[in-house]
Order: sequence, then structure tokens, then C-alpha cells
Amino acid sequence: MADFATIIQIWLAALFTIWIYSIAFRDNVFFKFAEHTFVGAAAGHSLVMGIDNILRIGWGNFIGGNYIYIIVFILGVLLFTRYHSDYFWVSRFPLAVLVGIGVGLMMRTTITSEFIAQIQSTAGMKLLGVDTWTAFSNLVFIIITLSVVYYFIFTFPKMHGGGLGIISTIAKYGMMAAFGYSFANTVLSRFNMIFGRFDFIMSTWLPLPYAMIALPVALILLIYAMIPAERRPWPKTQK
Amino acid sequence: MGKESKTIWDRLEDIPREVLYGILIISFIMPMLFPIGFPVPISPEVKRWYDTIDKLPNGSVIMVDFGYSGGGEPELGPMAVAVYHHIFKKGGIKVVAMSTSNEGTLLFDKAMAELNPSQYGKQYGVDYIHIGYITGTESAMAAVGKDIRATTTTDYKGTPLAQYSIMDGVNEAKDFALLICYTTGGDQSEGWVRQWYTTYQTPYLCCVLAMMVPTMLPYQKAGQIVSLTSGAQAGQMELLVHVPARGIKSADVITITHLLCIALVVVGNIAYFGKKFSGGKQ
Amino acid sequence: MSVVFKRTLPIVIVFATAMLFILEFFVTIPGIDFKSAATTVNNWGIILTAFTLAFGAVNLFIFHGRHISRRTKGQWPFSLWMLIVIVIFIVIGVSSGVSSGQYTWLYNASYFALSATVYSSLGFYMTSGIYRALRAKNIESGLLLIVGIIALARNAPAVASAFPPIIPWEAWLSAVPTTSAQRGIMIGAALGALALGIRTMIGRETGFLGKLTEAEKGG
Amino acid sequence: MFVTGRIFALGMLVVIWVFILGGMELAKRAMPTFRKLAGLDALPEMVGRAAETGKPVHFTTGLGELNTNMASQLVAGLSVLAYVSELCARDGVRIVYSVYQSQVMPLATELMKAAYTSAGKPEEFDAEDQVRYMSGEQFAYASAVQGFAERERPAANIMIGPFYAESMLFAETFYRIGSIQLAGTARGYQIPFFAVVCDYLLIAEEIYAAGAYLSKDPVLAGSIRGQDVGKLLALVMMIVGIILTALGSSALINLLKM
Repeated sequence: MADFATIIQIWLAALFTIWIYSIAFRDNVFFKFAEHTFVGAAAGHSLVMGIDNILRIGWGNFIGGNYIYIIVFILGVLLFTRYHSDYFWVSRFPLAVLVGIGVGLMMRTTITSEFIAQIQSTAGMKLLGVDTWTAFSNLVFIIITLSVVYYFIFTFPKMHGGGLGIISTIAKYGMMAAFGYSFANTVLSRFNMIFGRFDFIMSTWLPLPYAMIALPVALILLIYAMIPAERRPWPKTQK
Repeated sequence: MGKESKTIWDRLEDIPREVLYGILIISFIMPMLFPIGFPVPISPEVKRWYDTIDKLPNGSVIMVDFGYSGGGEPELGPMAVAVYHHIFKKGGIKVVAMSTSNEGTLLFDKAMAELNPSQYGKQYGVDYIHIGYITGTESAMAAVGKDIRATTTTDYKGTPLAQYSIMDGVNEAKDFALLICYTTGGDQSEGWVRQWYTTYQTPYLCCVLAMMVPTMLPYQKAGQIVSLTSGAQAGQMELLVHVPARGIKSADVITITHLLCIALVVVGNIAYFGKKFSGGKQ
Repeated sequence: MSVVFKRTLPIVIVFATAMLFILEFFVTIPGIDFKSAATTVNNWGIILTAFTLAFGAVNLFIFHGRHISRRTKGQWPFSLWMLIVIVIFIVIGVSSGVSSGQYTWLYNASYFALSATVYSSLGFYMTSGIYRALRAKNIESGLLLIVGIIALARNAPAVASAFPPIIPWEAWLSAVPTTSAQRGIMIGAALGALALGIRTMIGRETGFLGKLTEAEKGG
Repeated sequence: MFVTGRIFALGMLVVIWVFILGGMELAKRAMPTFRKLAGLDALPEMVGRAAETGKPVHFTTGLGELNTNMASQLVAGLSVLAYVSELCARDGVRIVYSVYQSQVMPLATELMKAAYTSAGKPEEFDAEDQVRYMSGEQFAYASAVQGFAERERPAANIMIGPFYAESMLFAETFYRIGSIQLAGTARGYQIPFFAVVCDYLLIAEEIYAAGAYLSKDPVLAGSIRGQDVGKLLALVMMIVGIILTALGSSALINLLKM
């Protein structure tokens, strides 16, 4: 038997789950409550993890003898000048360091991993000396890749005029097929997530004492909350 | 068009969403109440993932990124657990984990509770460890790849790394034989390709939400990812490792709900074409 | 202070920092230790990012603080509750630590359950989207529909067992049309990302500077 | 001096740098011409339909902030907003922009006002009603937009910008109430939903092209020109590589690996 704290935890998690799902049917006050809890929890958790990193990593390095970290702490605090109407520009300096790191790390590897490596892999595809089916598949692959790259060329309008329009059509067909595949995979992902919540409700919450009684009560309250205030049988509103 | 002119096709197309959602909920609940135990075929990516870990030499150290958020836990958690089962069963491999998602350490605890490493005689700090959530996503990957201790000197609980024997001689990306990432974010799954594979050529196994698989496919095709799987394939991994758990449990539900989707597409299109051919314009 | 200091200097910092990482990766110059410089700056970046994680909470305090002080009808009690939730997280997270039992309890009772549910709730909308919108209206949507149905069927484990030919069909759709189209998009997007990086480095993309004064816009 | 295995990449980076800067310099002298974008061509028709039915047009640029890496998508969305506002002003259609980012409000108001002025009807623009701040939180914003959709039943819905999980929610809701929809985003995970549900689509990079074309900003247009030359180079490399591979030579692959 789970201890009391765990039981409370399960009840809370279960109620939040039901309240959030209610939005699929209609907006209501329980959803609003759960949603505000969600936004608050996300912001709170993120802040707490930030503090954890500052203490565990930054402070750890500092007391480990890396005194230069004091500069980082100062820069970090300066980030918050963005909320000041006159001195907001001070936050640009630490932010510039962050942006510079991001841009530098991205540029130096994107050129290889998303550009050259992709070109290299396409260029190495064999059309001769392989079995017919592989050759056909490779040919389809090459045609779609080339035509999609071609499709996204915008400033040479002549490249899309006349008979050349066929290339864009092929590209579009290729992309639509890809989107169909992605769509099906998204269904799988979302359903897996729903399964996770339903599984929690059915195998963790409902076996607890009173949960079977609480479920219909919660649902009735929800349906009630979905009815617009003026049409509710009780309590009667003035307006 | 008045209400009276509604044809059967119109009615079919306009089924209220509450009805659709109701059917969906029922198709989730029924197979959970009455499990059928549908078979699950193993796909080549999962087999390739399994083989990659199986072939790791004794004494290898691997890096695992718990880069997913709570939202993706139902999908990615079972996969992470099944793979840990495999690694611990095989033995002789040290697992260093980190997180690029701020919920990663909490989800790591959850996974370890489900896994129970002590059943394999594995000890925290000796056979596996978690060096914590490190902010910055790609900056974190780059920093850890260059020099772990310059980035963090403690594990996720704040205990100095020096106290753990697993960290002896483990300093940078080059010390790792394999990289595994479970993630709900494209920044993570793609970031590892850029910051570790491109820079250090570390073999990379990547497990993402099924919806992210298509955008990651070109990396696998170009050889930058050894095996790309979705968390939805966790059931297959559980079968290979012989530890049936949450992943396999979802197989029935996923089958029924997907059949429902196919049925909905078919009915929807019948309504559409029915309307079209019966002169829906009126 | 001058525009040079407020506007140009940040751009110079961006350029220099980015250049340090680019040089470290591509060249080795005897006598210059790019690696340790880059390692230091990289680790600074991590700590600075940790500071930015507070922005979300600060923004909420500013925005919802206004709702509370104005007693916005139908909103302020929720705003107040939201801020209370943030405070609870901070107090427990900082006093007990993020790997403590108390914090784990709080996380599992609220954030974990909520975020898992919020993102899964989209599954409902998808179902109705599938029913209403997935139509073979023309060749394009027909292709999307056929590929979608085959992939849906393959994703149902029992369908794949009962009808094994669907496995190679789906594998082909994944390996050929999907991968190739995504690769085409990826090559284009890589150029887009590089162009954005270049524009940022030379100060033509100034979004990160926040609001610009009139004098700064003139630059 | 140079790190082996990365020499070609460095060279390529320099070449692309030259393309982008060159593109921007040339664009300052003469704007590049753009190919037709099917999604943009549909806009006058969509606004026309709204005029016939007397219902409003709804516009959203999704989430993302002006000071993050989503800014370029947001800016592209705002350029389209300015264009659509002008069309709406001309046809006497009410256009409502749902705002997520409070920082965007003044900018959007200015843009729409300018659009109404250039259509010769500045007095018809009502900022209070037409630029609506919905919420700064994803799902609160989503439910506010949904509420608007169900109350006012817009004839057309245009969504261009960085979209996240709310994309499906919007697309489904507006489809259900019968709005004709144009959607575009460069966030790869969301494009499939738009492709399934919406009538017209701007795929990925197309939104930047649309934004640059409509805003006539030489920096953006020139940058796209530079990228186009980069794409041509990629195409040439792939074609040459495929031919060489077919002939049994791996010369190009070896060069790329340099």
C-alpha cells in the first residue's frame, strides 16, 4: 500500500489529467485552473533548474578556484536589466555572448552535417551496378531530392517557367508524400501519449480507494462547468 | 441551405466532434480493460540498435542523454528503460547519463525506479551515473564533449565526480564508445549530430517521438545516425530484451485506435465523394 | 551613451564570440590556444543560459501581477494561483534541492501530469482533423492520404503482423520519398540557417538587441 | 594550419558567406525578381470571398518572440499581414490579428495602419478591435483564438509564422467552421498538419521568400538570392557526384571529405 503522500500525489495528477482533457470538449473553469497550474509549474521548474545549474556548476567552479566565474555571475545579473526602461541596453552585452556562442556552434557544424554530408550521401548513390529495384529506388530518391532543392529556388523565376514547372510539381508530390508519412507518425506519438495518461488513470489511480466514486463526480462537475453560467440550473445568476 | 436540405452525406461529414472524441476514448479504454495481446513484429532499426549495443566491447563507456520532457515520457520512458535493461544484462558497460532537458534528472529517477538496477547487481557511481541537467542544449553538448570536468564537477545530486569510480579516465567525447539520446526536441536530436558526430565521429543512436522521425531520416541515410527509432517502438525493444513492460502493453491500444483512424478516413472520404457524386451543390 | 557603445559593441561581441568557435573548429595556429578559450567561453554560456531560465517566471510575475493589482474580472484569481505555484516550486526546489523527495513529489503531482496531458490532448484534435480533412481532393492530397494510410496501418502492430507485405511498403515510403523530400528541405534550411547566422554576425539581424531607439534604427 | 577533414567545409562556409553578402549588396542596387508563390496568389481570392460573405478575415503569426531565432519567421508573417491588411482595406473587409507577443502589438498596429492608409481608408482602421492581444501563454492563446473562431466565424484564416503544437488545434477549428485557410511555417514538425487541413500552403522556406517579396527589404531579398545561388551549387555538386559515382569515380566524395 502506497504511503499517504503518494496517494495525494496520484489523486492530484489524476484530477489534473481529467481537467486538461476537458478542453477537447469545451472551455471550463477546471481547465483554466489546471492550465494556470501548468504554466506556473513550467516557469517555476525552469527557474529552479536554472538556480540548480548556477549553484552546482557555476558556484562549484568558483569555489573550486576558478575565480574568473565572478565575471559570469555579474554578466548573468546584468541580463535582468532588460526589464528596466532606461538601462535595458546593458543586457545586450551578456546576451551578445550567448548569441555569439549559439551562432558559432551552429555555423561551424551545420555546413558539414546538414549541407555537405547530405550532398555527399546523395552524390554517392549508385544507379549502375546494383539490382533493378535498388537502382529504381535510388533514382526516385535522387529525383525527389534534387527537385525539392530546386523547388526552393525563388529568385530565378525563369527556372520555374514553361516546361520546367514539372520539376516543382514532382517536388510537391514528393513533399506531400513525406507529409502524409509524418502525419501518420504524429498520430502514433499523440496516441502513445494519451495511452500513457489513460494507463495512469486506469492502473494507478482507479484502483485506489474511493477513486471509482470520485471519477463520475469529477465528470459531472466538469460537464456542469462547461454549461455557460446563465444557462445553469443552479446557482441562478443575476444577469 | 436550410436544415431540411441536409443529405445523408452532409450529416455524415458533420458528425459532432464530441461523438468522434467519445468513440476515440472508448477505443482507448476497451483494449485496456480486455487485453488481446496482439503480436508485435521487430523492425530493422530496432534490431540494428540492439546489435550495436550487443557488439560493444567489454569496458566501453557510453553517454546517454535524457533529453526528453515529461510530455514525451509515455513514449520515450519505456524505450530508455528497455535499453538500460539490455545494457545491464549484457554487463561490462559503464553508462554516464546527462540531460539536455530540464526535466531529465527527474525522469532519470523515474526510469531507474522502474528499472531497479540492483537486480543486475549494478551500483550508482560504479556502473552508472547521471552528471545532471546542463543548460544551453548545443552549448552543453559541445562543452561536455570538450571537457566534462571543466563543465561540471558534480553529479546531479551535487556530489563531486571525483568520488565516483565510474568517472576515472572519462574526460571528453573521445572517451565514449557510443552516444544514445532520447528526446522530444529537435534541438537535441539534431544538436548531437552537429556537436558530437560531426566533431568527434561518436557512433550515435537516436530515439525520438514518432512524429520527429521523418525530419531526422536524412541524418540516418547519410550515416550520421547508426539507428533512428521512435519511442513507440519500445515494445519491440522489450521483446528483444525479454522484459515486457509498458511498451508492449500499448500494442493493443495502438492497434485498435489506428484501425479507428483508418476507418474514419475511409468513412470521411465516402461522405465526401458521396456528396460530390450525388450533386452536393444542390 | 553613444549608439556605437549600445548598438555596435554588442554586435562586435557576437562576431568575435562566433568567430572564436569557428576558428577553433577549422584551424590550428601554433601559439594560440583556441581550445581553452572556447572551452571557457562555452562554460560561461552555460551559466548565462541558466540565468535566462528565470525570464519565464519574471515575465509571468510582471504580466499577471498587473491582472492581480487591477483585479481583472475572471482572471485575477487564476493569475494569483499561478504565481503561488511558481513560489511553491521555488521554495521547495531551493530549500530541499531538485533531487529531493519533496521536489520529486511536487513535480510528479503537477508538472509531469500536466505537461504529459496537455501535449497528448492534441490527439483528440488530430482524430477529428483526420475525419474531416484527410480527403483525396486532388493528386497532392491523394498522395498524402495514401502514404498516410499505409503508415497508419503499419504503425498498428497487429496489422503489420496480420498483413506482413505492409512492412516493406512502409519501409520504402520512409526510406525513399520521405527521406529524400526531407533531405531536400534540409539542404535548403541549412542555407537559411547559415544566412541567418551570417546576418546576425554582421549586425543585419538585430532581434536579440530588443527594442531599438530611434537613433539606433538609423544605423 | 587547417584541420584535415574540415578543409572543404571551411571553404564552403567562405563561399556561402560571399554568396549571401554579394546577394545583399546586389539587392541594394536592384531587387531580385521572385517566382510565383501559389499560396500568396490565393490571397486576393480569399479576401474576395470574405467580402462576398461579409465575414472577417483572421490572421495569426503563431508563437515565437522577436528576440529569438524564431524572429525571422515572425517578421515574414508580419510582412504578409501588411499585404493582407491592404487587400482587406481595399475590399472593405474587416481583418483581425490575434496577437501572442505583446511586443509585437505596436509594430503590427503601425503596419496595419500604414496598409489602410495606402489603400486610402485610414479612418476604417480600428486598432482596438483589429489588433487583439489574446494571451502570452500557448494554450491560453490557442483557446482564445478558438473562441474567436467559433463566435465570429471568419471567412478566411491566415496563419504564417512559427507555429508549435497549437497548429493542429487552429487548423481543425477553422476547418470545422468553414474558413478558407492559408498556412505557412518553417517549423518542420507542424507543416504536415497544415498540409492535411489547409486549402493553401506555404512550405518551409517559402514563408521567408513571401516575406522578403512583400516587404521589399533588400537585406532579406538579397539573402534569399544568396541562398538560391547556394542551392544551385548544391544541385550541381549532387548531379556531378551522381554522374561520377555512376562512372565508378569517387573523386567528388573524396573532395567533400577533405
